[in-house]
Amino acid sequence: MFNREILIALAIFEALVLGLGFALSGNNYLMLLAAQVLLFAVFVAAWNIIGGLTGQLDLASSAYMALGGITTSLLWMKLNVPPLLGVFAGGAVAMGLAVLIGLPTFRFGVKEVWYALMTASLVVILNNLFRYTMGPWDFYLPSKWGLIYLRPRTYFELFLIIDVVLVIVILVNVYISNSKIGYYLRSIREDELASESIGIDTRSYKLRALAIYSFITGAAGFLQIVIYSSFSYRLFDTSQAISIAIMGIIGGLGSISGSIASAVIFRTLGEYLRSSLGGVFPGLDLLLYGIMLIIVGVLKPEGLAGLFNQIRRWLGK
Amino acid sequence: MTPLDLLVAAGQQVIDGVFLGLFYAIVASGLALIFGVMDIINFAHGDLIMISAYFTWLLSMTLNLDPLFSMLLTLPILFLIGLGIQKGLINPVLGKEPLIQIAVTVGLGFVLQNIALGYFKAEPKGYPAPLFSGGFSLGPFVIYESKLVSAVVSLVVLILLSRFLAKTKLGLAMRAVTDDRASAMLMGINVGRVYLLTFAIGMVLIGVAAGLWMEMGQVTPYLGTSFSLVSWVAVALAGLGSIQGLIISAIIIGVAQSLGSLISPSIQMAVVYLIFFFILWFKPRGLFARR
Amino acid sequence: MASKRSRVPLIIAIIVVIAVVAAGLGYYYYTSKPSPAPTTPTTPKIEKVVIGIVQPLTGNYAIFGQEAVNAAKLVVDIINNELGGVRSLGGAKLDIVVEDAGTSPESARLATEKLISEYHVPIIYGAYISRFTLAMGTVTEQNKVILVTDALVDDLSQQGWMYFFRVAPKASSHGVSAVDFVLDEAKAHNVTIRTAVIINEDSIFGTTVSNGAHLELIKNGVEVLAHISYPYDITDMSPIVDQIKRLNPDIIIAIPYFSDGVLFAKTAKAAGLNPVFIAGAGACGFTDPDSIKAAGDAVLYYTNTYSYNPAKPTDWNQKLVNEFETRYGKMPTEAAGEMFYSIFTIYEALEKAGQMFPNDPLNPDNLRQAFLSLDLNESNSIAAQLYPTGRIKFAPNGDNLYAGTAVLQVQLINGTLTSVVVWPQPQAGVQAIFPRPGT
Amino acid sequence: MSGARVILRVDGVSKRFGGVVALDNVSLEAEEGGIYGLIGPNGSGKTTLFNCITGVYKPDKGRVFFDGRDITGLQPHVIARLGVARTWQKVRPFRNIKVIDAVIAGGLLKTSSISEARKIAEETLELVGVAREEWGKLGSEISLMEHKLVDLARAIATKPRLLLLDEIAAGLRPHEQEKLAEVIRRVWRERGLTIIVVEHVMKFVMSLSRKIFVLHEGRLIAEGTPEEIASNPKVIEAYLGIKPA
Repeated sequence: MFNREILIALAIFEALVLGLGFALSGNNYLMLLAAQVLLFAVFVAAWNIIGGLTGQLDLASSAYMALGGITTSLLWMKLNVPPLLGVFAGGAVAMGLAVLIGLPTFRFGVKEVWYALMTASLVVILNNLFRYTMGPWDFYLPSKWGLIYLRPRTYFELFLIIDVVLVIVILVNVYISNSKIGYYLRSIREDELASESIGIDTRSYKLRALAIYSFITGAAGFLQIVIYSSFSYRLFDTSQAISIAIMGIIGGLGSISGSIASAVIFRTLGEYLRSSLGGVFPGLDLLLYGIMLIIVGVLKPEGLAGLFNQIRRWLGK
Repeated sequence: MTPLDLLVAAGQQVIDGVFLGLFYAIVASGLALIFGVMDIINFAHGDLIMISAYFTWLLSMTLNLDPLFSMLLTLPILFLIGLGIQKGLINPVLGKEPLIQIAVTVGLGFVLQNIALGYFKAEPKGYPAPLFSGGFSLGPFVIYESKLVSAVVSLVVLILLSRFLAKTKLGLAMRAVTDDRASAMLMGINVGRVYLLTFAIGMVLIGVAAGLWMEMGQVTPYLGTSFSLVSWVAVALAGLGSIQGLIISAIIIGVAQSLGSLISPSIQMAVVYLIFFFILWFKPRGLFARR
Repeated sequence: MASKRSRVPLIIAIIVVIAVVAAGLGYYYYTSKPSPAPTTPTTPKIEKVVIGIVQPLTGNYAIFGQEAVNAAKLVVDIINNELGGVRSLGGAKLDIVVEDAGTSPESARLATEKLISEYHVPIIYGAYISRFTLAMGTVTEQNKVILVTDALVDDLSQQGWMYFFRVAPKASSHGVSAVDFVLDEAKAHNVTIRTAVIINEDSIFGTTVSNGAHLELIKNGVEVLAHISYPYDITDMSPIVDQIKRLNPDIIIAIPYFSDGVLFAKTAKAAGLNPVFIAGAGACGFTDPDSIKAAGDAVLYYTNTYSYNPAKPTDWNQKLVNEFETRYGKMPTEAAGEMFYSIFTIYEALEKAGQMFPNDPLNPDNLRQAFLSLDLNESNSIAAQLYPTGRIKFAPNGDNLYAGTAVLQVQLINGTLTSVVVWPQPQAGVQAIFPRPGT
Repeated sequence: MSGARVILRVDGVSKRFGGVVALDNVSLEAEEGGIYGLIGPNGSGKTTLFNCITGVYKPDKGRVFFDGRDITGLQPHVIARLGVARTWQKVRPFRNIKVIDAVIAGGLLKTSSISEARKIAEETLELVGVAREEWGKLGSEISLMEHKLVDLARAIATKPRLLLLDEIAAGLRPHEQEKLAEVIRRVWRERGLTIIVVEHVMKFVMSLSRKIFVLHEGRLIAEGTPEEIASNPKVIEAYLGIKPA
């Protein structure tokens, strides 16, 4: 499962992340940014399971994130369930919804753009329904801090928590990728009919991928709420879901290193552009972001992973 | 409310919904055509409408011309722009994975939105006194001239489009490509040329939708998002290959949205998407698919 | 499989990680313990005071943020060049650093952290949208930075924040003012108002304003036939207008955003909707120059409550309006107006802090004292000359005790549609047109 | 060959699409260990029959029995698990996975261990004659012929008892077709499985099969040895005007 190269790569990655974390720990701004970047990487890495490995263009990441996060928060606020436990319930609720969507969807072979649109409209539907029931208000987390609430006082500790989650998600990805389910999911991504004919129960495997992805996203959703320290129906955000999928695509489908790299690079770059150019030229950051998407899409569809491979080959020769 | 009141209320919403639906049909037609013929997943559709609406507005204001007429001037320009976009952006991603197409078109959407924001700023732009801005009563119902006109114009354009697809050589070629790309190539159809013209014609339809919108409302850089998903929902309901199907689907959406607002305007779009959701659940090929 | 191969590189990698962790932890605990963020420069001579400005410069609200930033630049230039900076601080100049609030509370919060971490600003102004401001407030409180806001939602002053001030009138008072204005005029014109319909876009702001209006209507014995919320990006207003038409209320209180306001006015006109009066509250979509341009005479006779009175006949207000128009080619609207009086209030607070605490004027607690001790009126302050009610004094929760709005109405003056102030004191030569002609 | 047990029995299968009858009451039997040909002009229903056997389509009428068990209407992956493997007329290219990984996915049907599946995949690739240096290439980097071989290897890696090859030679040059026929014969010899080859290139089938079925317009019009088929007037009539191979 976890061969030497992968473990070493992960160790080096962690050394970099932690080293960076310590170096930045004096600067609240950069620390908060780093925590957000890592959390974004968590969502993209989770998406990689359904989008990258399985090839289902899922645009409902923010729905699972919001649903899981809100569930965890409400369990804490109403029933006093500490979020350290509550996140599992949050993940389970998100997974429940996902499976409910996945069962009929995968039976009828809803694919490609239709699956994308179906999941995108799921976000809109939940957004509207939650707005209808919660109203426009923001709901604040209780003023309690501590590890069992997954709510540390400093950004640095939050960064460490998110880093742990990221490592877990990476390990899950690696595990899946190198085991039977991973081979099957990649086969499904390439061709569902051919996969069926070699004995793969495509519907069941797609459901499994969806369940794992939605569980992780739902459980990690609470961390997003911790960063906001409040929640509202606005967490069901179409553009957030789209950008998570896009990061996964740019990273290179199915490549865990690529998707994490693209999450980190693009999220950091986006913040840099917002803060350095947003005030001077409104919208320039998003404009450049769009141009980059086009360039990557047109010229380098294998994404960053393709670039990595090219560099690797070039170094090898 | 008495039952009669309720009936009148519902009747009014159905009338509004049908007009809205016919407008949605023209909004979605460009997407349906491009998606059908070229199999391109275009997430920038709404943003193309948005940018075309700015064109219309600009012409209307500088020439002091009603959007319905200035629209006619924008159409040839949009045709040319369509050729350009197809050559530069769409051609390279033809036949690529859907995800890549989505990435590129989402990128195009970002670019268009922020060019509009930079150039036109965020204020809504509208033509202050369109020709058809009044209304009249029909029994207990109100008829909005602008909506009536947009419904009629879009119906006429769609009928023309359907004639074009059925009668002209190019139209037949486009249909052949929609039905079976491989056979169309074997039949000697120049698929590349068909694609080019399809996108350009799609842009013209987008221009018509934008012009009609400027007769009714205002444009902001973020108008596109309102139209993108609705267009896709219409295409999903209709399935590919039938303009009548598209019109009926769009009317279903318009009426659903309009009736949904009786419950609460805040969730009217949720009603539309719920219908979409269930259709995909149970009839993933759409209601009127030909293939 | 891997287990049979050499483990040496793996062990090395693990050692590297542990070393980094250990070194980092040591560094972290060594450096982080005594670190109250130094917001006050220790040098006695203050060259300049940097004010952080967080405004939405992208996204749907960019229009307001852009105008506010323009206004800030103008005001700061005037303070520095014409008033000689903050005199009690030895003529220290004001400087502004602008950050885009982006499109989410997340980015607003990042922007705030950046201003504090990298510019050590003592005062931040922002961020128009209440959700963004809430996210900022948790940061500014923690870091003891003064937050002056142009976000109007009532909640903000109910968070128990110490370093929070709001000169502008809060949201619910917009709703109250709109109702009071209509009922005042109705009384003056002997019109009886029995029924009303409220419509609002369903953001926190729209909902808060509309709730204020709702309560005020009930208090005055007006029956609210319907209270309809809708999303601000609505593209079809006719279902709502149809519904109002069937209910046939005496008045409509509308709290739209921008595009939806124009859309409502156009649709209402087409439907022939003509109640006794249509009053907007916090409704830029009715009276702002850009919406008049887009809506044409559809918005004729519509009114709107305004956090700022551009027609206020005080010297300083006329001067600012003129200079704004000369520099940017358009009338200042609410976003600019709030910036005008808020920056001048900050300026007066800085003057006060220099007088009260000459040794440490920028200490957050001293600054807070200076803000709280302000009592401004039109004769002693520029800020008050710019404010609709002409008085500014802060309650302990940071709200202006004398907050109030003006009411603007779109009228046809010399053949052009113009917004004029009609309430509480109409501007020279103008009167509210009430009820709507033709009713 | 006679006397062996029947592994596949198709019993009166019909399938229509809209108004078009694709299969009309087709019945045939295949004995274990045999190698069969299924021929017929374009559109005669060969692929439809394969699809009915492998569960891609559900027949409107009739039943399919595999090894005595009724498999009519089962899902494709269930049928594959029972031991029916197939290849596809149009190559279904995998672009973004490696040759070896594609075949491993096939091998995983009978084992959950990646290393065992890898062993199976390596044996199979060697059996069908894909050069070792091709194994690490991505699907987008190999030739059509190689794709056909990998497709075949992937099917064989599932360790099937019945292998259905749907126009596997289509699009190949004559010398490649010969090579492919040789590979198929080798697989048949070494693995002892039952093979049915669909083809409209008659020469390819004739050289391979012991027994041939002929479909025309959805009906089975003849069956017999290659020599019998070649002289059958019905078959000649059906093929007249069509490309004589």
